[in-house]
Amino acid sequence: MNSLIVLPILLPLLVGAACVVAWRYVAAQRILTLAGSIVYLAVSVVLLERVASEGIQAVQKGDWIAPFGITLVADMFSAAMVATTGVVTLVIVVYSLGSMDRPREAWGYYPLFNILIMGVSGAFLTGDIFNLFVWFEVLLISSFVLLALGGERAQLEGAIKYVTLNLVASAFFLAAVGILYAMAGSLNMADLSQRLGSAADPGLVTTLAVLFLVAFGIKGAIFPLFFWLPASYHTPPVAVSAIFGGLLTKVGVYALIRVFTLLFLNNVDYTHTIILWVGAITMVTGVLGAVAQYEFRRLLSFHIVSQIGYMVMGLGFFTPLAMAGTVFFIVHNIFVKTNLFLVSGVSHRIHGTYDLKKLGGLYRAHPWVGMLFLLSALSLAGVPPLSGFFGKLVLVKAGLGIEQFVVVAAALGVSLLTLFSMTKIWAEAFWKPLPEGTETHAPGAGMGPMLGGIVTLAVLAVVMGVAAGPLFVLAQQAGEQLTNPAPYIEAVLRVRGGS
Amino acid sequence: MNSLILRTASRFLLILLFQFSIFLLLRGHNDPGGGFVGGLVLAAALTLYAIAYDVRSMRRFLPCRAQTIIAWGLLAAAVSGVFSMFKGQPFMTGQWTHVYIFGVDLHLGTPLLFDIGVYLTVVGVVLIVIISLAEEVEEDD
Amino acid sequence: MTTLAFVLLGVLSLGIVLAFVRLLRGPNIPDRLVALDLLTTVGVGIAALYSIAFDEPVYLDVAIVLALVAFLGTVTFSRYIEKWAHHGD
Amino acid sequence: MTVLLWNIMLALSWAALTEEVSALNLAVGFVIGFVILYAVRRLLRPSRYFEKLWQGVRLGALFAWELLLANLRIAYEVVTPSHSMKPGVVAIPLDAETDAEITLLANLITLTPGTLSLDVSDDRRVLYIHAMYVDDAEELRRSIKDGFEKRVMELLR
Amino acid sequence: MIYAVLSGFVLALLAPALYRLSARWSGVVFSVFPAILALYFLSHMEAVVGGEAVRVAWPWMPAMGLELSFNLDGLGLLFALAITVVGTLIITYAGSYLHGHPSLPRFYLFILMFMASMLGVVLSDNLIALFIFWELTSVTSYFLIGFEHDKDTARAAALQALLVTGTGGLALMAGVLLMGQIGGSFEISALAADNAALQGHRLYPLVLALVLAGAFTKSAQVPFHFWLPSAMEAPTPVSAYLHSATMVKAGVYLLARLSPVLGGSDIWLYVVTGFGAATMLASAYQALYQTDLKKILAYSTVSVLGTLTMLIGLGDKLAIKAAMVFLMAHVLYKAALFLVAGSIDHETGTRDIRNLGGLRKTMPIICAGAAVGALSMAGLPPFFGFVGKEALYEAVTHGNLPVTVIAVLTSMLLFAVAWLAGIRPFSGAETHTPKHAHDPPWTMWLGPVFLGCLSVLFGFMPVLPEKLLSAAASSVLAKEVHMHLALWHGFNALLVLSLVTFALGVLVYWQLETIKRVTAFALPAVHRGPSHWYALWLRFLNWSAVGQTRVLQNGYLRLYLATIMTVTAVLAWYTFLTYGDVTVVAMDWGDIGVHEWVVGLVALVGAIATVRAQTFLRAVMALGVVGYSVALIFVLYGAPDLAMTQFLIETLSLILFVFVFYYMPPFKRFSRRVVIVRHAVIGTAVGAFFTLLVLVATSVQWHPTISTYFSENSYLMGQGRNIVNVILVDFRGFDTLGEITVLAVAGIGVYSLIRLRLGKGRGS
Amino acid sequence: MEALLAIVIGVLYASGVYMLMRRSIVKLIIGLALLAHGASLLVFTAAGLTRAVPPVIPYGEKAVTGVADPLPQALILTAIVISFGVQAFAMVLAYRAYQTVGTDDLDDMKATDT
Amino acid sequence: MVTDIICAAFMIIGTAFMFLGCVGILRMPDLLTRMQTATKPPTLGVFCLMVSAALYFPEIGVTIRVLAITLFVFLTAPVAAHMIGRAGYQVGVKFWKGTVMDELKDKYRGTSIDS
Ligand code: NA
Ligand code: NA
Repeated sequence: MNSLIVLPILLPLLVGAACVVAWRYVAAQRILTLAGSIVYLAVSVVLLERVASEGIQAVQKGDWIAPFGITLVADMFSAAMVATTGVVTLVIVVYSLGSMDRPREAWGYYPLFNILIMGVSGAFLTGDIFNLFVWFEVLLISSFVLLALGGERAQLEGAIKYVTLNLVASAFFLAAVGILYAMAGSLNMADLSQRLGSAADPGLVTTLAVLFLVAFGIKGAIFPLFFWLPASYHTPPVAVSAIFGGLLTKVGVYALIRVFTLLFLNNVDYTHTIILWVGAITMVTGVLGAVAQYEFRRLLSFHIVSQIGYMVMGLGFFTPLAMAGTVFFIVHNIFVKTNLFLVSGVSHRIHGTYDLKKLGGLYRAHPWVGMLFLLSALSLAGVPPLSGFFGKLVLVKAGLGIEQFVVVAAALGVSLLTLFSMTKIWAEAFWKPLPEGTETHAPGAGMGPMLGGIVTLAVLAVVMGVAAGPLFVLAQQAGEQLTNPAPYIEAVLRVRGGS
Repeated sequence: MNSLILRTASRFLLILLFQFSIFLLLRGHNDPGGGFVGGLVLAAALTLYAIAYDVRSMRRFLPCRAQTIIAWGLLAAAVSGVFSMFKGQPFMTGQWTHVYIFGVDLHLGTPLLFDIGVYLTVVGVVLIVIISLAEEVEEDD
Repeated sequence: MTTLAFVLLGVLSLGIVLAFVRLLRGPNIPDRLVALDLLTTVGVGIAALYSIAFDEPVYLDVAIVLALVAFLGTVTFSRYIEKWAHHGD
Repeated sequence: MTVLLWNIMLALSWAALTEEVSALNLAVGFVIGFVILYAVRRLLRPSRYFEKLWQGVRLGALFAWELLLANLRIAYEVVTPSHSMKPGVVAIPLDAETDAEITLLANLITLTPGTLSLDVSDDRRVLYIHAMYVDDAEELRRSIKDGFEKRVMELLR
Repeated sequence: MIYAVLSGFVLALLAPALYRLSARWSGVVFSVFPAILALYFLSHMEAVVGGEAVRVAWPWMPAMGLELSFNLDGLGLLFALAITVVGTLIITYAGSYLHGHPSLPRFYLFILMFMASMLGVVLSDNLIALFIFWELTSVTSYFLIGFEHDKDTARAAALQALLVTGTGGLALMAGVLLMGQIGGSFEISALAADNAALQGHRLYPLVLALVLAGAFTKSAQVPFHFWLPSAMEAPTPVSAYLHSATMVKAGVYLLARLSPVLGGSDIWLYVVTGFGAATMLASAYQALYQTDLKKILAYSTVSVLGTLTMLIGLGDKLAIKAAMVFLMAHVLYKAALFLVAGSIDHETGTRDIRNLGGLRKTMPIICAGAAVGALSMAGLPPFFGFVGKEALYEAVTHGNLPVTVIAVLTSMLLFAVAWLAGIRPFSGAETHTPKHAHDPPWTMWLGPVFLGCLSVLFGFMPVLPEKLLSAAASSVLAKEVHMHLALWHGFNALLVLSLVTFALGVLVYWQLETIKRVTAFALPAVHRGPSHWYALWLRFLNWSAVGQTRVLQNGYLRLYLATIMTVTAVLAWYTFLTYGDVTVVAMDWGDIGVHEWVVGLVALVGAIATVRAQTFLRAVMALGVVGYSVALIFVLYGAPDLAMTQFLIETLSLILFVFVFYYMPPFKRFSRRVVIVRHAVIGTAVGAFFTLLVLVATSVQWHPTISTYFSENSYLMGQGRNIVNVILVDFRGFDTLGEITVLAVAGIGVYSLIRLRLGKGRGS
Repeated sequence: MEALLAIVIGVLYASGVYMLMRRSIVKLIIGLALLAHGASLLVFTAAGLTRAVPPVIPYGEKAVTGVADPLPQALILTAIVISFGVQAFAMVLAYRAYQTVGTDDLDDMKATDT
Repeated sequence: MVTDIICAAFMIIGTAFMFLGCVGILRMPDLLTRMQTATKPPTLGVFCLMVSAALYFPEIGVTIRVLAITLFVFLTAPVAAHMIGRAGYQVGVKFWKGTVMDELKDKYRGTSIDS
């Protein structure tokens, strides 16, 4: 059992290191990475199954009892995130095989990618607040490099903003952890949950909560801290954009949810109200940003912000139903957002541009690409019976349940504008006749793997809709766990390592 | 434009500091030191050498590419934690053993392997950074 | 002995202030560099006094490292100041 | 060099025997060991160890003396309000040839307060030093050549 | 029944493949499917008419109350038949109309999907399921309206329809969820059975408003009606299907379906009736001004939708009966007329009535179909439209006078409109048209003729649909009703009213231009208004989006930072001052030794010197001083490992600084003084907060720290004396593993970033 | 001493934040370095200071009390090394950006936003 | 007892030399004279303090470390001084007005840098 929780972290590390050893042999790196991501997916699915059937799993790294050692915990939320990561990773690896350019492959793309996944998994699985910081740094530095790899001007300019603002967030995060330790004397999150619950000065806990909110808020790209995201996400190669846009931003949201469901519960009226309204404003500003864009990936990038607002809003509602909806929404969004970026890569492959004004005619020439795009785009906009609808449905229901009408109205308005901008992409890139002067390339080799990845995720958007019932049962489990920390704490603090 | 005095001194210092770094690495578990500090000292010594001579001369000391050192360091650190998993214990549970070589009782454990991994990684990283940058600058000399 | 070490620690601290003033005043980069070098050397001395004052020899290890880095830093800066000078030609 | 090792071994044995491992006791052990080794030097293979060690000690003594003297002079310079110094850069022709010789010489010069090795000429024939009291440049050159340089070359050749 | 609905989706997905097998006769082939469905629904007729509802359910998302539950009652059956029968005709028609169109396979895909969705809407008993199908109709109609997507206008119309119905859809979603939440179930039958809880709830007005927003946008009620005429960009089969029999009727269906749940209240009465009445009159009036055949039909459709809405709003037995009859009549004639319009367009190349005339000679069969449709629409006996109109008059005269007046005026206008659309192109002299017209193939006249026959048949024998319509009305009224329909009611007030209507209608048609001139002043209000608002709204949306983005995402990193830091400072300070407790802070200045003062102050002055440094090297040196001071602080407080690491790292950082910035230009002073002051203030606010936080943290310790454990077990269990190192490599070795990974990646990153240059190379 | 260090930390954060907001990319990196110093000093100070007793178990003993808290030290060590790596990368990034864009003025690096 | 006195004496002398260096760097008029005062007395100071530490801790480990530090400092301090001096000279740092001669002038022509 205990190896199961470690593997999602260890496996990418080993594969990544092996790829560095095989620095000159790109083919070997490809095979290693592909094999690694297949195993990762298998492990993550088994883990999810285990958590679903046996409840929260925890393992003490190094066999040091909690709260002294570092605990790895897989509750439903974590396990779902890891499984999602598994799927997306495999898809992106396959897609990369077809789309990544040779120089980047030869200069460390695969090792970096693996380490990125390692960091993401670590962040999802750790039960220790400082360890979370470390995994954040792991995924950040890998993302820095992936973002800048290639050194094109736009990449560098975007990367500077991305790096700077994320490092600021890290400095805040570290400070917050330091203060937390100083006052509460522990780093284990389950332990901290108990300690903060009985803290002598709840006001100080609230202050600390706000500091965490800012730190994770920057990393998660909420209003008004999101600037780095739209500035950078559209600059690297599309596979990188996809993993960033799909997966990476959600880690910040994950952390936000984790600490605000486990640690900072002593002044929910204040903290979660801020979160709620910030979520609402985030989704509105994000979607308005998207409306203003005429570049495929920029538009998608702004939508990331908007949908993060949705997730944060769910946290702000903070009911079991809302949390279940949030989890469902996050998983859905990872698949769908990743896929939209992947589709943008196909259109780029064909017409050499991401500019919607220069694109066109894709529907007539490549109807299947059009259909695949639609599945994801409509799902993103929350059109039934695709995955996005159900996330939206649950969140809206949760919001109505606690009569947050204004926020719900904003959420619904945002989903309309999302639909609006998705149809903009559709109308411009797919429906509109190809403008004069835009060149067309033969898609060439590599289109197979690219489409393979896209089909997988598009099918998942449908499957998540059709099978929303059973999947939502899992999400509900996650929602219950997130709104009632007792089982989490028990799983962490009671469990001794060993098997 | 290089200084004869500096060169001569740095040759001597390299040997001295290499030894010192290993000393720091090995005793780190019981006294201040350890993989980080040891690795940084060696890296500093090599950096000094690179400054006194040039990067190309410094690279002659490396058995392989710097990134390979990094990779082996990472692997060593990661693998040190895997042993316990074969015994059914959680990842990174310390395994200790006594080894008798030439009548000396060596107390060896996976944390030491881990520290060696750290040491190698630190050395590799500092070197790769220095090499990249120094060559970039030397290009223009 | 400890008391003496404490007193001398105070004296060296004052020395640090003096060197620091030079570091701030310059006027040239090499002047500042000398001050920085001196600061680290005084740091080595402080480490020695500190280990006596607190009966804790581990600080001597810190002294070695400090001596090493002081040298490394000074050498690097000097080299680049020279390079700078020649680059300007 | 074997003899040096022997000497160190003897010093350590001394420390072990007396059950006191301290700097002072080790120094005592070293001296005692030296005496013993000197006494039995015929049993050993021919070695310049004793000569070299002697030269080393002499160089050390010279250096220590110069060091103390010059430090005091500088102390005087620093604590008195006026500057009585006459600084200048002086070129010193070198007889020392190897890297080690030149470096050791230059370092010794630098360590001695009042003089500072600035640079070695590209052909390694001249050492430029900065001195705080250049009353007479020739005198300075001579004192260095007869002092440190001679001793260094003795020791290293 | 689940299969009946869902098979449409499966078939839709297979359509492109099936198309290849059928090519030439694809329309006929695909029409078999709705025909079979129509037969299937007909087979349930007896049971349904007998008062049994057929019900099946499949749990989709039970936790959310979402079940795929289908309930076939009278209302459902009426609509299902309309959908499938008209669908059969439309698909047959489209096969010829769009013959050779490159996107024809996808047309089948979307139209079949649309049909299935529509069936889902009218058969679902579960509100969420209904909503899902509802949304699907909006989305599929987007693709159908934008079918000719090479045209800008088609894309714009598709978007307009989607946005308007989508907005309503979202309102409906909220309404549906609230209904379920308040009513405790999402099953309409369950809600209808106990509507008191819902209608008595304080949120009832909100629920109603939300649901009505959905229904009104979908059914194109004023002022949301503008999208429907624009949607005439769609190919004619689409218009015929969506905008006569199906999609736009969904709103009416919803009102009918939910009237047992939400209806009966005063708000319902006034709002629904009011909107309906306004719509019927306003759009009938607008129809007069149209010259495009399809637009005329579109506005008349809107008018009918208004009529139906109005009737449902009235909600009494007569009104509901009238609504059902009128609805059926409309389906029959409007689909026929659209198909006729399509055929004319197809054959002559134009739809402008000003250019059309005398087609009776060249297109006799079409002419016959058109005539029947138009006369039925005009409400003339013996067509079914007359029966419908009679029922309408009967209902409104039992209502109130204003409604009656509006109904008569509307009927009068529609009379003229019917003439305009259905008679005028065939009468008079032949005109010159882009193409020479003749009757289209049978597949294209089958629809109008079949529907015309039904209009005539039902007109003569209204008893035929009587049972079905009774069953439908029963569903709406939630009680058993029986209606008796007859062509001839005897000579009564209603007949007089009809005659007046005809007379006025003839007058209007005769004096059309005069009337248009005289009443033109009212046109902008109803016509330009809403679509103008839509355009304005789009422009505003775009403007605000661009403006907001330009302000927020301005590209200036320092402004981003300033924003973030200001937010941090304000939020943090506000929170602390509101909830925090400053009295916990205990500052002790007495215990600081001289050397400590010095080290601390050197760090402090070093930081300031770094900021104030005029050159790069000075800044780096000052930074080095800060770093060394920090290391010295580590020395002073028992952290030798840390101090060593800090010394080494600091030095290596300085070296890197020097390496990297060797060629960088000298510092420049870019910022103006005011900016500098502003930034200094922001920095100070943030810094002061951290000072405060540290003071608080050092004064407060709620719980003992866990580190005692490390001190106790480091040697015994961790086998090491240096506790920090044991923590690093054992207790928390996982952190270290991550940490060296960060280092490794950074190293590789530097290497790759320096070496790999895919851009244009060095710019400088 | 905590009081003095708290002020030092505040000044470090303040100057770091200030430097981040300069237009010169070099100053930006320096700002990050200051921020990193502030953060590590913060963790160190907040956890409480113990003078001169390093957390090392003396030879011959099995446990120790009254030493400086080892845990924050380990955390800071980790954080220091991490920020070294990250900063090294950030520096090179800045350098490459300067090379590619041709200026160190951040105001000339906003093409990706607008 | 004797050891204690020697130890204290070394400590005082060492500190004095270090402090001397600090005063010197502030007082001396130009770079090279500052270096004369700032690099050498402190080196001697380190030596004295190390001797003092070696006497204070009667452990072989400390002795070895003291030896290492001393060796290291005596090896590196002059090299560092040489490097700074050379750099200063090359970048053309101005000499004190009382400087009597410069025989290195021919090798480099000083380049002034922005400091
Ligand atoms: Na505290
Ligand atoms: Na660590």
